Amino acid sequence: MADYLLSIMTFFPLLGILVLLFLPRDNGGLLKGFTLAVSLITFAISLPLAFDNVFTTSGGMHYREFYQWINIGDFFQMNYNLGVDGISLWLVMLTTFIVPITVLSTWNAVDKNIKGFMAMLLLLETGMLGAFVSLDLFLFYIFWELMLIPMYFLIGIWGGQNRIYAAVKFFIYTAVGSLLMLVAIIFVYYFAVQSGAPMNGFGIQELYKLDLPYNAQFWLFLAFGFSFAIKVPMFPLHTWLPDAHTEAPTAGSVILAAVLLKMGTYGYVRFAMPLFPEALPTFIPFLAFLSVVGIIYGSLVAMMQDDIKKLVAYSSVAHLGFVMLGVFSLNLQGLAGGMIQMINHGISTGALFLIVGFLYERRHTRLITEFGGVATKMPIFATIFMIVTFSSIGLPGTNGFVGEFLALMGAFQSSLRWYAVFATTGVILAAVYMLWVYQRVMFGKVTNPKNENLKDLSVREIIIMLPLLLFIFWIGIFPNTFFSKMNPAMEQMLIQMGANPVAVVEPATSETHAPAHSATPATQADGHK
Amino acid sequence: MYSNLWLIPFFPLVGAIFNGLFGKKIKNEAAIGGIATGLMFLSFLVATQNLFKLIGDTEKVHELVMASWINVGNFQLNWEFLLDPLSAVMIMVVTGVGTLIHLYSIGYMHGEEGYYRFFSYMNLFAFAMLMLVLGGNALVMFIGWEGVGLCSYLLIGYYYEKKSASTAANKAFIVNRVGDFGFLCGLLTLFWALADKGVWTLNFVKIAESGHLLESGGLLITVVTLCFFLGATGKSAQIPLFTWLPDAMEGPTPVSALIHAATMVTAGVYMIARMNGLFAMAPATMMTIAIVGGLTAFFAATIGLAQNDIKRVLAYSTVSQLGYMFLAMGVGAFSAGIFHLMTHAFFKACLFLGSGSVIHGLHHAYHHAHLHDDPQDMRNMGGLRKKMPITFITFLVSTIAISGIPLFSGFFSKDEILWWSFGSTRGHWMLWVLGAAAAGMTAFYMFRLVFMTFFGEQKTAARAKDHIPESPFTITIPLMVLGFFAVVGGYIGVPKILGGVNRFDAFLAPVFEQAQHLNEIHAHGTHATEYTLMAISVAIAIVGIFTAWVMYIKNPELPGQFVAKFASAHKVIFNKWYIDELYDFLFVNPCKKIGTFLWRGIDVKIVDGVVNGCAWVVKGIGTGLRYTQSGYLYNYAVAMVIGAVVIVGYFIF
Amino acid sequence: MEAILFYLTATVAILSAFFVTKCRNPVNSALNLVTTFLCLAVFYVMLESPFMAAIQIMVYAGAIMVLIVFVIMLLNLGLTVKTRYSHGLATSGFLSALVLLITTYMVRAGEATGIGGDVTSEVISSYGHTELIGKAMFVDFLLPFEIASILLLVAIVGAVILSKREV
Amino acid sequence: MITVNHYMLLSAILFSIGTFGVLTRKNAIVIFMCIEVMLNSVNLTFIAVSRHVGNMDGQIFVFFVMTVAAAEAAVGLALMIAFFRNSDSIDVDDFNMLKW
Amino acid sequence: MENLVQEAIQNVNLQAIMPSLVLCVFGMVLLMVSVFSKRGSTTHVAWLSIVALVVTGFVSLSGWNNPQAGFAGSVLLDNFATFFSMICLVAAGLTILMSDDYLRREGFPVSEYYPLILFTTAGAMWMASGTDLMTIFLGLEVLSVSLYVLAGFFRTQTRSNEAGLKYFFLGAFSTGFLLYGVALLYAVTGTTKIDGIAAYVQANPASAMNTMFIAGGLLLLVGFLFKIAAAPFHMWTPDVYQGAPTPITAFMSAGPKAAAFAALMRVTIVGLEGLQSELTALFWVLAVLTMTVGNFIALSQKDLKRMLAYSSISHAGYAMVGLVAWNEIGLSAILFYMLVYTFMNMGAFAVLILIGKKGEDNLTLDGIAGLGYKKPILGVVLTIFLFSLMGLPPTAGFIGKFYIFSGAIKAGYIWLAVLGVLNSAVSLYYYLRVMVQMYFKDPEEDFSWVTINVPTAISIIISVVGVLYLGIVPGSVIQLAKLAGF
Repeated sequence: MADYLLSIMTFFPLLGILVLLFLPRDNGGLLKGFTLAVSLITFAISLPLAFDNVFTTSGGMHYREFYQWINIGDFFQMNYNLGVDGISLWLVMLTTFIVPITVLSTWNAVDKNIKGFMAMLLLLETGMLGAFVSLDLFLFYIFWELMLIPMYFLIGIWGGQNRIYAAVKFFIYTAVGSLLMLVAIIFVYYFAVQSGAPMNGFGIQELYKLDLPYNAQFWLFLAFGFSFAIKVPMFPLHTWLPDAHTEAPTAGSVILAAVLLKMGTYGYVRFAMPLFPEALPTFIPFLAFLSVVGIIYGSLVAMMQDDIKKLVAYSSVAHLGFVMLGVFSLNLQGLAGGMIQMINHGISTGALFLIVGFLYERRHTRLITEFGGVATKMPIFATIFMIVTFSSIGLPGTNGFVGEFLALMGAFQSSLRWYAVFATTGVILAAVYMLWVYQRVMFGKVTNPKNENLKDLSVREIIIMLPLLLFIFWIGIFPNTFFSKMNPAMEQMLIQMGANPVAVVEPATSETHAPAHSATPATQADGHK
Repeated sequence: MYSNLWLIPFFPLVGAIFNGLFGKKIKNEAAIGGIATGLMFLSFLVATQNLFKLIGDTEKVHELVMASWINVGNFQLNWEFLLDPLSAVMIMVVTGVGTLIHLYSIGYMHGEEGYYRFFSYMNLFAFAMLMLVLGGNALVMFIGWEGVGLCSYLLIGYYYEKKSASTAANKAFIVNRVGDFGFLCGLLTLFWALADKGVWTLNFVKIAESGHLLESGGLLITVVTLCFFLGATGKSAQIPLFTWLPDAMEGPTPVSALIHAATMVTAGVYMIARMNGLFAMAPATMMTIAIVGGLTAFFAATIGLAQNDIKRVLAYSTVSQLGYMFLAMGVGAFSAGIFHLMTHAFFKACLFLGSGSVIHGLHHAYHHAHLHDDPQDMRNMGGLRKKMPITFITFLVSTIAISGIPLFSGFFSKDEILWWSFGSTRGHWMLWVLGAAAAGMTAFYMFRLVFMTFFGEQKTAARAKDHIPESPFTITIPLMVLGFFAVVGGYIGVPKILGGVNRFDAFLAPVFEQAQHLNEIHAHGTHATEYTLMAISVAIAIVGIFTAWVMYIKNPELPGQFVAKFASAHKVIFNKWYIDELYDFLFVNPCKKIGTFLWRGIDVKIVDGVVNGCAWVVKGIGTGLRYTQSGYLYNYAVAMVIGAVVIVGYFIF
Repeated sequence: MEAILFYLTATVAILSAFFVTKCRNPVNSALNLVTTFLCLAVFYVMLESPFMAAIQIMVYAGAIMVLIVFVIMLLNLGLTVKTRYSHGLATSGFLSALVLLITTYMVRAGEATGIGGDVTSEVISSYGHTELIGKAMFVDFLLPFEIASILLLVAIVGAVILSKREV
Repeated sequence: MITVNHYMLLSAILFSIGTFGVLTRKNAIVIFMCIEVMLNSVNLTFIAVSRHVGNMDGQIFVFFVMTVAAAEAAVGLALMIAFFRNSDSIDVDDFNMLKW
Repeated sequence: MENLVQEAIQNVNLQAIMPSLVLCVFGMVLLMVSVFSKRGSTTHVAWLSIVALVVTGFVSLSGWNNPQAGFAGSVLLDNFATFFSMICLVAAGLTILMSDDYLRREGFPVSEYYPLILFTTAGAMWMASGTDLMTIFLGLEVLSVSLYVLAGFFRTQTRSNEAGLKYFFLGAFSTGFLLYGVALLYAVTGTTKIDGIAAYVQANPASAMNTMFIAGGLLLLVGFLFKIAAAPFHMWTPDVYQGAPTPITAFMSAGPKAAAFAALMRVTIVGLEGLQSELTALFWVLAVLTMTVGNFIALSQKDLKRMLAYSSISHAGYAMVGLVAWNEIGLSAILFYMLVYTFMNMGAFAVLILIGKKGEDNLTLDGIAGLGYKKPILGVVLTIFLFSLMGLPPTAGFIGKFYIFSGAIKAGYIWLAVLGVLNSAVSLYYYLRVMVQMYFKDPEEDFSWVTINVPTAISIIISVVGVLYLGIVPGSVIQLAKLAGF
């Protein structure tokens, strides 16, 4: 089981689709229940990863799976090359964790073509998981593109008024970036082949060891970075996001926010930065600048939105700015902050989208002006919304704070100090837009008669939110659960990025270095089996 | 030894969670209030026990590590508590005053919707505040720091159906966040600065130990401390971030007493005191703090002169008194500042609760008479001393205390601050002037308040006049206790010059002495000077009281004439120097405008415009090219010939 | 002598080719085309390829032209000459001039370097052109020849299908 | 002395004239005839070059070009007739149902 | 005379032409059969021609890894030719499968249709296997003449007439250029054999500078570029594709195009190696131009057949990238790409055939609104084909593009690859629009006329399987393409 864990996990949803196709199309409950079961089983399959202590000691790849897939001699080789390390671990967990929640959230929201919807959700899950566990650039690219398709349909078929525009925009926007990345991937491969470096298909671990000339790294980083920047999205490549989020059905928005955006940031951490470390210093000021602009810009624009969902969408731009800033600070604190902020954003913004979804299901509008005084009618909802709001603001004790703080801390310790100062203003702005919207929606008297009969959250809806709330506090209070498994991998990654992870002072941390180095030959051996 | 320290914040947390989750089910108000108050009292008991233990202990600084929190590389952060004399004083104030206010609330909040919610928030606040003061490192402190902001937000917005309440709540939180921005910047810069020297820590004790690694008076330390100070101004309502506090009076009165008088707003003072070692190393910052504190004391007092809302007067008074504390911090009188913090907690809480009692009574009366007059407007009051004797007496006592009349607690603390501001190595006589002027005004407007409320004719509408009751015991008992402390609270810190031993100073000495010593901060001057200054300040206070008596008792037409004469000045003061409007003009409106511009202008038009423009151009080119496909054979043949000619021609020529 | 014949015939060929493009009446064009074909036949003779000259006349001038004229007559096009029978004169003229420029330049600048084959005038006169053609066709180019038969088959079938009246 | 270049030049001229005709004429049959002119010019080149080179390949090629011309003529004229039946015209400007 | 016959027989190598021979024999037999069969009954001819194609397929495959030359160097049946022959056979097979019902629906059940397709395929095979320009030329003509007929096959429909005529005129016109090119090459090298030309240039490097040689080579290419519909010789494509009977459109976009690529590749790579630098520059420009023109114009198309026509132009552009690369990967990628393209494009056309009404006026974007709901299976397969055409994994189209661009990048043509992928990004838009109509719009019609007949269904299934198989486990076929490449 453990040997094939990643494959089973990745393709289990696909298996689910096969069964799903033969279920009667009219029985919505059965379809949803089945999908929920599939996603829960997938989650269960992935659970051993979260409890595996091997990640705390070694930053290398674990749960490796390696098969030759396409091998055309001197043309190219692609391998089915899976593995997971501390960096992808929690993103995998986040994915398997969030999908059942989204399935639950569709219970009343989706009534059109349920079978298709569920199939798309499961397909999306396979795509996301595959992208996180791929160690072969080619395989990664396939999963990366595979995610696009179900998301396109989710937005386009089950979306709102302007869904077609949003879906097509989403698709083409992201595809432009990823196609350029494809060129870069191919280039790296042939460069490596021609340089005679030991290769293992498009395996990134071998590609990490490449010594590309600066000029090539520059362009390659540009291509990779561009693609990932669109996905993140970084200013000014973000305009697909508000549209996609606003039009997508709740489940789509949640997954988009929680996982799909992480593909971009993950891509930076896993591919763009460690593969092209020499180009990194050239780009970092620029990218950090964009991140900071994203934080401030996203916040200011979010502030003035009249559609709650759009507001949350723009807030994502700001949040991911923190992630990127942390990652670009190239030290352990910043990277850890960025990584945990990815999870946080997934949880908090996912929860916000669910919350907007709850409102939308009840009132079929998301305009802030349509609401007001909802707190009187929906006290439980108000409480949950409040907690999530503060998590999103980054109140200490909630998850948001840990991520933001570490990201900023990392940035302050790096050359990005001045950027970080400006980024910190995002802390103020986040409070401004979130509290303002909260006030306008929840507080005040019920002025709109349509809000008189709002029902508070149902048990199902509370169940959806509870796990998210749990993690909001868990990460806020015991983030070490996560850091302990991320640290070794992050250190190794930072070394790969050409950065000194920490000025090693205490002997305690130098111990964790040792396995990081020794893991390298082990993985090399894996590659040639 | 001090391993039960965690219980102090833990009890209120339990109360908060319990009431928050199950309060709605419990219909019994007494049970809800009782649980909350009881848990606060338990916490108070533990705090007292620890205080006495600490007093008896020779080792004055104790850390308690609970668990590891964030552990990333060299950055290792724990959940840890710190008990030293400073935090001991703070926990006593918080739990003590907190318990009383909880008790008070049981009666005061009677019949309110969301009773459980109120107590849950109050307990949560107590928890946060205790985390703030007990936090062993800057981040645990920051949890409390933001936590009190959150609770303040929740409690100000308690009447969330009122627009003004929720707006005030937002304002409070957001302005606090501006301060937090400073705090975070300071913290992160400090961390980096220390990490640069090889010390990876946010632990207060370690920071204090390694503060000397930084250049004293250098740019770095100045920036760090200024950032921290910005944080403090936010939390403690100093210039320029004081505007939220008067608005915060939208919350229920116990909230004002607890949060916006006794505890939360003093967090900034506490924080500076906590980091005194760093601040002492940055004279420029210290001077800034002193000036800002002095100015705040002065300006808030001027605004207080003209307000008619009973709670707003108290709010400006609070701002003004906080200004004193900052003045103290700025001139290096750390223990004096903390001393004033404590005495202020007693008398200001008492004042707020007293005003709450008045409001409660009037509200009751209006309710009875079906009137909708504003129960907080002093112009509707008057002559209440007979109706509410206990309230009146405790209120009067506290007013005397705040005015700085000798033998009352406020006198000792305020006077020590004034003395330091004059005589400290970091002081200046102008600071003293500011402080003294503020003291005079304080005496004036506080007595104006007393006179308007309790003396003279009853101006309450006739129907309600006779229905003003004295408040119930749950309200008056806390009043009496606090009134008692407002009188005697000062005696633990009687200065040497008045024959005391200043036990308070001595108790806090381990925290501040080293920094004061290292940076040569001490007050110097002859006893004569000190006596003179003391006399002057007392005189000023008495003049203030007398003026108030003249204007509001003896000759009630005078204020009207006065206002008429200085109409414009009064208008400025009445409208709080137009600070709110200024901020709206400077920050709020531009932000909104920029936001709208960024969205409608940049985002939609330019950024998205470029994207859609690309699509449009591509499509346009496509449509254009499409018309080359004319359907006429001739054109196709021409294209082919052109193609062939160009291809062949290019390569053969 | 040869030169005179060449230039004379060339002039005629060019003129008649030009008239193919210029005559309003398609029948006239067709007749001019026949003239061109005949001129080319003359050249073929000059180039010692009598067999080619013969089939030029038979296949081209005979069969194909007859077919064309037949169709012209069938469609009665001779009488339905429109007022504007040509268009794009400027563009076409310019382009054709360019084509002319390029082709002539190419011929003049380039060089027909392929020489040294074994078929010389002597060989032709001793074997006879027809035999040489036959030999080349059935020995060296048998396959193309067979393909040509398929081509003709396809053309016949196609023509039949396309011009049938009913399905 | 008439060299192969003379023939090739002549062929080039004829080729251009053919092109000109294809480009200018509207009548489909005339266009077809102009294409025949082009093919014939190529034939001339082939035969001239064939003699110049001294092998028979070019001549054979001409032979096949003629075959092709015949086949195309058959099919092309059949198409024209079919078109004419439907739209009563073989003006190429009337081939404009399909465009853009 | 005896001698001559002997000599002639020596040159004959039937094995080298066996597949096309089988096909032609079958074609002629089928012509006879159609003469004697009842009017309007074509099904048996269709199935017989399928049999013919299968038999030919086996015959072809038996020649794998067993190169056969013959007819005095006129033909070489090597792996390259076999691979392309297989593509053409597949294309022809799929065409025939989707034709039968279609012809009946459109009221043209004429059984000569099938032999013509077989002859076309035979012509395509000669193009792929010809090593003498004469063979290639005649193969091309067999192919073209049949296609002229097939394009204008619906002789009572003006649209079909027009398509046939346009194709005919432009085809004949381009033949003129091609022949002129051959003549010039012949003038310079004295031979029409491809390897002869190459050998001559090798021996006389100076002739690569000979304007006649350059012009001849380029004019020859013009003829082929016309067939593969490369810009600016592409302009016939949309009109002809739109007007021709849909199965023929599908066929033209796959089989003959592949054959033209085969000829083009053999001529350029083997024969015109001396012009490599010029030709790569030319192909570079033309590839970009072709894909850009195709994609950009397709954006504003409403008619699905016409849109796919433009898309096929752009795909020709992608395939040309492999020629620019001029290396083993790029060239074998063309083989692979043409195979992939056959499956995905013909599959898409097959779906269109099924959903078309008589006359096919409903094959517009608006006409397929809500198709995905009314006919879910057709919707899904069309979606798969469209994703493949877009080049998204895990479909064959992705692998094809990857393979092609790999060649270009390996050869250092990074900007070409970038322009290529940007182009395919543009192309996403119009493919997505089809899906938008299918899934994001509510159905306006009930598509009740759509009946799924077995042969077309088989062709769709084959295409889907092909697209997915080549998309997920393409290794073995890429291996074959590698062996087949030069």
